[in-house]
Amino acid sequence: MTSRDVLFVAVGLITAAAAVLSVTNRRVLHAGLWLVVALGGLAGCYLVLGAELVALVQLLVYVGAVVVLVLFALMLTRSGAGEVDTSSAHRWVAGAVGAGVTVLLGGTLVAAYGWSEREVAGPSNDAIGEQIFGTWVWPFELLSLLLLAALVAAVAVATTGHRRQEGER
Amino acid sequence: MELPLTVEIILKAVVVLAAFLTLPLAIGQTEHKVMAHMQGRLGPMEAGPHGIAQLVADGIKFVQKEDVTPAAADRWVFRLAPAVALIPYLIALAAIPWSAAWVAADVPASLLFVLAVTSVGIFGTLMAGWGSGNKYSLVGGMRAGAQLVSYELPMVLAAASVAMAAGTLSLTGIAQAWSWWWLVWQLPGALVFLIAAVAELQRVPFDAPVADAEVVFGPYTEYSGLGFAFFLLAEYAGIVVMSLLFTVLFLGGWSGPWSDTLGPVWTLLKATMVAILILWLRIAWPRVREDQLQRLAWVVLVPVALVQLALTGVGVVVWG
Amino acid sequence: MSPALPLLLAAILAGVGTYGVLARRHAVLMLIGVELMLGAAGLILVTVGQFDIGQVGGDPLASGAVLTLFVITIAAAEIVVALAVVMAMFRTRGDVDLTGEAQTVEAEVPDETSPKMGEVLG
Amino acid sequence: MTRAVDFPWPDWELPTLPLPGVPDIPIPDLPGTPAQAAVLLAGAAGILGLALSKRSSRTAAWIAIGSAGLVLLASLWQMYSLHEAGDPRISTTIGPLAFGELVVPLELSASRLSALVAAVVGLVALIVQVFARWYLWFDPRYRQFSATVSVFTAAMLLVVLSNDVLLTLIGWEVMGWCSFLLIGHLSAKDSANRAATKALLVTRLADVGFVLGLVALAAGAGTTAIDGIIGHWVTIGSDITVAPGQGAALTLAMVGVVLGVLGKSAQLPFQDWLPDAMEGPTPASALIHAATMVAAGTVVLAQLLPLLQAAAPARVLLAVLVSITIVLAALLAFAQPDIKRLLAWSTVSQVGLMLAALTVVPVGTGPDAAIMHLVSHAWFKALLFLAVGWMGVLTGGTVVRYVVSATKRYRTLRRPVGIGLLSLAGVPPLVGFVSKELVLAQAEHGVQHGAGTAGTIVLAAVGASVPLTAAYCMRAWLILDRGPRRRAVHQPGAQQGHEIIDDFFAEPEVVEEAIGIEEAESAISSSARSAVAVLGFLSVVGGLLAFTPQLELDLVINLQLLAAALLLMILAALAVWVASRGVGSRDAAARLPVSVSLATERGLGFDRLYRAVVAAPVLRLAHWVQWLDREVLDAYVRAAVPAAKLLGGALEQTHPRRPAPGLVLVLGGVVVLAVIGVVVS
Repeated sequence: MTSRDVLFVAVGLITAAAAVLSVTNRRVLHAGLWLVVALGGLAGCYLVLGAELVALVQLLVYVGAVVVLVLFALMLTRSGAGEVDTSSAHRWVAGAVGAGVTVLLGGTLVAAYGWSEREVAGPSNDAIGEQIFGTWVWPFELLSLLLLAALVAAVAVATTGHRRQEGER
Repeated sequence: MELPLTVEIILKAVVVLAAFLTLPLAIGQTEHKVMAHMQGRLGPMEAGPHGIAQLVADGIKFVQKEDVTPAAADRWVFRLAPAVALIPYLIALAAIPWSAAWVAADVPASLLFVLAVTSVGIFGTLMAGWGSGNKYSLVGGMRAGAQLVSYELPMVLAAASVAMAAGTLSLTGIAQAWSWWWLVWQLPGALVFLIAAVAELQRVPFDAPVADAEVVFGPYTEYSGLGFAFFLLAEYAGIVVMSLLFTVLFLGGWSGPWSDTLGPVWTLLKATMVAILILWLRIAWPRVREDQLQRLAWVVLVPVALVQLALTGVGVVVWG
Repeated sequence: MSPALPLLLAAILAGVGTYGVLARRHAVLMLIGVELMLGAAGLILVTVGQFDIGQVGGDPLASGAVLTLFVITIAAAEIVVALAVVMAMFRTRGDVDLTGEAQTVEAEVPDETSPKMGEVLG
Repeated sequence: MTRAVDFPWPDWELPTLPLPGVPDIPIPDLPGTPAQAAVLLAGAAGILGLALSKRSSRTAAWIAIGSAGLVLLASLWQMYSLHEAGDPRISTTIGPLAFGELVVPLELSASRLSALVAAVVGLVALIVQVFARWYLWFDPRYRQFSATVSVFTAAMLLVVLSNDVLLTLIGWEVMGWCSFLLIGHLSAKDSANRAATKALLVTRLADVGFVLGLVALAAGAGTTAIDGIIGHWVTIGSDITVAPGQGAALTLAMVGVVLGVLGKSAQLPFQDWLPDAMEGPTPASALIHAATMVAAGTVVLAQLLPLLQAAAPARVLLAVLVSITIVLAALLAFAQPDIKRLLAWSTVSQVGLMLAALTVVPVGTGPDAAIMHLVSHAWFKALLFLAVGWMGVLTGGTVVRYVVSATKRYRTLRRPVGIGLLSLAGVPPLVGFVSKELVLAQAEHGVQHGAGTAGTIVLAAVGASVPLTAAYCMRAWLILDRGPRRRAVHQPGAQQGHEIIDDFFAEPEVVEEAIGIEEAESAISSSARSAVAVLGFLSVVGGLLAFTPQLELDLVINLQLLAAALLLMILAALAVWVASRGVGSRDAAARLPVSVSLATERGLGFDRLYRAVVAAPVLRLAHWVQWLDREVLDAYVRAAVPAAKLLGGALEQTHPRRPAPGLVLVLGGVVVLAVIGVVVS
C-alpha cells in the first residue's frame, strides 16, 4: 500500500461513516450536518485521487450551496418532531436493498477493474478547461439551459403553492 | 535558503497562525479607534497606552466568563459552531499570497480553494442558529443562510471575471497578471465583489442576521465567553481574508514601487485600506432590510457580475 | 494506488444512499440519500478518469472530471427543484411525510403566524 | 412617327464648352475615401443627432446641417478627385463577409456618374436640412425629422455609391423605412399615418420582386459585387451577349428588379403611393421627390444597365409601363385640385422620363441622358417643393382656392415658383429644357439604333409628355400669378403677421404687418431663402452641365424634333390660357367635369384596385391561416389536456398512493434485475 492508499482509506472511512450516520441519525439537522461531513470527505477523496478542480467545485457548489439549501429546507419545514424513519420492517427491507446495491456494485466494479496498483494520472486543470469548452461545449451549454429551467421551475413551484394558500385565506 | 520540508511546513504553519491571531486583533482595535474618531469620540483609552491593550483585556474577560450552554440547545452542534465558523478562514489565509514568494500554501487553483473554503464557514452560523434552541437564533441563522447563499453567486462570478482576465485560477498568477488598467476594466466586478464580501461577512449594511433590534444578536445570542469570542474573531478574520483577497484580485496585490522587496508591505497597506473601507461602511450606513438585501443580490449584483463577465470575455478576446 | 478502494467506497456510498432513500419517511432526509448516490456516481467517474481504466493513453477528453462537474451541476439543479417541491408540499399538507397516503386534496394549512418553538427544535 | 419625315434640317451635335481648366489642387492623403466619408458622415449624423441633441432642436440642427455640409464637401471632393484620377475608385466598407461560396466584398465604387449623383444628393440634402430648420422650427419632433433625413441621405448615398447589391439592398431598405417615418412625421394625423403605411406597403410589395431579382442575380454570379454580376451574366462586346443558357434566368431576375424599381419610383402599377405621400412635411417631399427615393430606381438600373439591355422582355415591360405612366401622370397632374399633389404627379411623370431614357439606351452608350434628367429634376423639383412649402406657410394650405394669386400677394415667391415651373415645363434655356431635350434625343437615337417597338412607344410617350407638362405648368402659373387679387383672407393656419428671422439659430419672432415690413419679405429665414435661391440659380444655368465632360453625351439633337416640341409646348400653354379665361380662379382645370376632377383627385380609384387585387386576397389568406391555426393546429394542443387528464386518471387508479413502500419495491426490483443481468452475463 502506498501512502496515497493509506490517505484514501482514512478519508474514505470518514466519508463512509459520515454517510451512514447521515442516513441513520434520527435528528434531522444532525443528518444534514453529517451529510456536510460526508460530502466534504468526498471532496477529500477527489483531492487524494488528484482531481483537485473537481474537489474544489464539490466543496464550493455542494457543500457551500446545495447542503446549505438542504439545511435551510430542514429548518423551514420545522420538522424536528415526529418520526423521520419508516417502520422497522420497512427499514430492514431497505437495508437489504441497500446492501444488495453495495454488493452488486462493488462486486461488479472490483471484478471489472481489479486490485492491481495503477498510476494516478488525471488531466490537468488546463486540460479540463480546454475539454469543457472544446469537446463538451454543447453539453455544457445545455447544462446552462437546464440550470435556467431549474431556476424557473423552482420559483414557479414554490410560489404557486404560496399563492394558492393565500387565496384560501 | 533551503529548508527541510517538514521544518518549512511547520514554520509556515506557525507564521500563518501568528498572522491569524494578530491581524484580526489589529482589525478589531482599528475598528474601535476608527469608529470612535469618525463619531467624534475617543474610544477605549484605559487599557494600555491610548487603549491599545483593550482587545487583550477583552480577551481576558471572555476567558474568565462562564461558558453557558442553554438547556434547550443541541449540545454538540452548539459547541462546535464557533470552531466551524473560525477554521475555514484560517485555512483560507494560508492560501492567500502576500508576495510572489510569501505564500504559505501555493496550491494550483488557490482562488477556487479560498472561495470554496470560506463558503464552508456558513455552517458555523447555521449550526449556531439551530443549536442555540432560541427562536431569535433560528431566525437569524436562516437569514444568514439565505444571505450567504445569495451573495456567494455574485462573489464567485466577480472572482471568475478576474480569473478569466488573468487566464489562471492561481492567486499568485492573478496578481502577477494584474496591470493598472484593470482598475477600470474590472471596476464593476470589484464593486460587486466588495459588496458581496461585506454581505458574506454579515456586516453593516448587510447585518440583518444579527440585527439587534429585530433578532437580538441572531445566531450568537446564546453565546458567551470563549464561544462568543471565537465568533468575534471569525468576523475579524473574515475581514482580513476578504480584504486580502480583494487586494490580490482587484488591486494587484503586492505590485507597487520596489515590489521585489516591499511586496508584502504593499499587500498589507492595500488590504488595510480595504479593511478600513469595510469598517467605514459599518459606521456610515444604515441597515438594509431583509427583502432589499435579497433584491440587491439578485436584481443588481448578479446581472452586473454577468455583464462584467461578458466585458472581460470581450476584453480577453480583443486584447488577449 | 489501487482503483478498487475508491470504487468500493463508491459502492458503499451508493448502498447507503439507497438505504437513505428507502428508509426515511422525511422528504428532505430522503433527498440526502439521493445526494449520496450522486456522490457515488461522481466518485466512480473521477476514479475512472484518474486511472485511465478501460482505455489506452489516458483520458484525452478529460471525461471523468468533466462529467463529474456536470453531475455536480445537475445535482444542484435537481436539489433546487426538489426542495421547491418539498416546500410546496409542506405548504399544502403541513408535513413532509412520505409514507402517508398521497393526497390530491389539500389538507389543513398550518398556522404560520405562531411557530411553536418546541416543535421546531424537536 | 417623327423619324419618317425627311426634312433637310441640320442635325446639331452637342458642342463641348471651352471650360476653364479645373485648378490643380494637390490631393492630400486623407484617411478613407470621399465615398466612405459621405456615407459614414450622413449615417453618423442620424445617430448622433438623436443621441446628442437631448431635447435641443438647436443642437440637432447644428449636427444635421453641419454633417450635410460635410457630406456635400466630401462628394464635391470626390468629383474633383475622380476628375483628376480618371478611373472609378473602389473603396471598402466593413471588409468582405465570409459567406462560404458567395463572394460579398461590400465595396463602394465612385464613378463619373455616381459621383455626380452623389454630389446632387448631397446638395439637395443640405438645402432640405437648411430649409427644414426654418420650416419645422416649432415642431417638437424636429430632432427626429432631421435625424431621419440624415439617415435617408446616407441610405441614398449608399445606393448611389454601392458596388455591391447587398449594400444597394441595405440602402434601399433603409430608404423605405425612412420614407415611412418622414411621410408619417405628423403622426397625430390619421391621413399621414395612412399615407405612410400605404407608401411602405406598396413599395414593400414591389420590393419583393427587387429582392428576389437581386438575390437571383447574385446567386447566379456567385458574387454580390455589381461589376462581378454584370461580368458573369453578360459579355459586352460590340453587342451584348448573355452567358449561354441563362437568358431566361436573367430575364426573370431583371423583371423582378424592374418591378422593385417601378414600386420605388412610383410608376404604374404602383404609382398611387406618391401623391398620398404629400402628407409629409414639404422638406421631406422635396427630398423624396427630388434626389432620393424615387430617383433611386434610376440609379440602380443605370448601374445594371448592361443587364437591362440584355434582358429584352424586362426592358420592354419597363418601357411600356413607364410610357403609360408618363402620359397618365401628366394628365392626372393637370386635374389636381392641390398644387402639391400636382407636383407629386408631375414627379411620377418626370421619373418616368428618366426610366424611359434608360430603356432606349443602345448597347455601348452610357445612361448619361437619364442621369442628366435626374440631376435637373432634382434641382427644379426641389425648388418647386420648397417654394410651394413656403407658400403653404404663408397662405395656410396648398389647395387651389387658398393659393389663388399667391405670387401676386407674396412677390418674393414669384421668382422661385416661376423658374421652377418654367424649368419643369422645359422652356429654353432652363435646365429642364436641356435635360428633356436630351431624353427626347435619346429616345429618338434609340429608335434609330434598334430599340424596336418599345423605343417607338417611349418616343411617343416622351413626345406626348412635352405639351402635357407645359399644360399643367401653365395651369399652375395662371392660378398662382394671374388669379384675381383678393385682399388676403387669412386661411385657417395661415400666419397672422409675419415672422422675422435674423439669425439662423435664433427663434423666429412674429412681427405684425403694421410695423411696416414689406409683405412676406421676412417670413422666412435668410438661410432658407438663400437655399431656395441656390436651387433657383442651378435651375436656370444647370443646363450647362450637359456640355461639361462630366457627362458623355454623344447624342445628336434633331433640330426638327426640337422645334416640334417647342411648338407643341407653346400650343398647349396657349390652349390652357384660353381655357382659363372666364374662370374666376383662372384655373383651367375648372372646365373639366366634376366627375373627372373627383376621379383624378382620387388617383383614378387605384386604391380600390389595390384593395381588390392585393389587400383582399391577403386578408382572406390571413383569415384562412388563422382559422387553420385556431381550429386545426390548436385543436391538437387543446386535445392534449383532456388526454393527459384521462391518462393521469387511469394511472392514478393503479398507483399505491404511498410513495415510500412503492419506492422500496421499485428499487428492490431494479437491484434484482441488475443481479440477474450481472450473473447471466
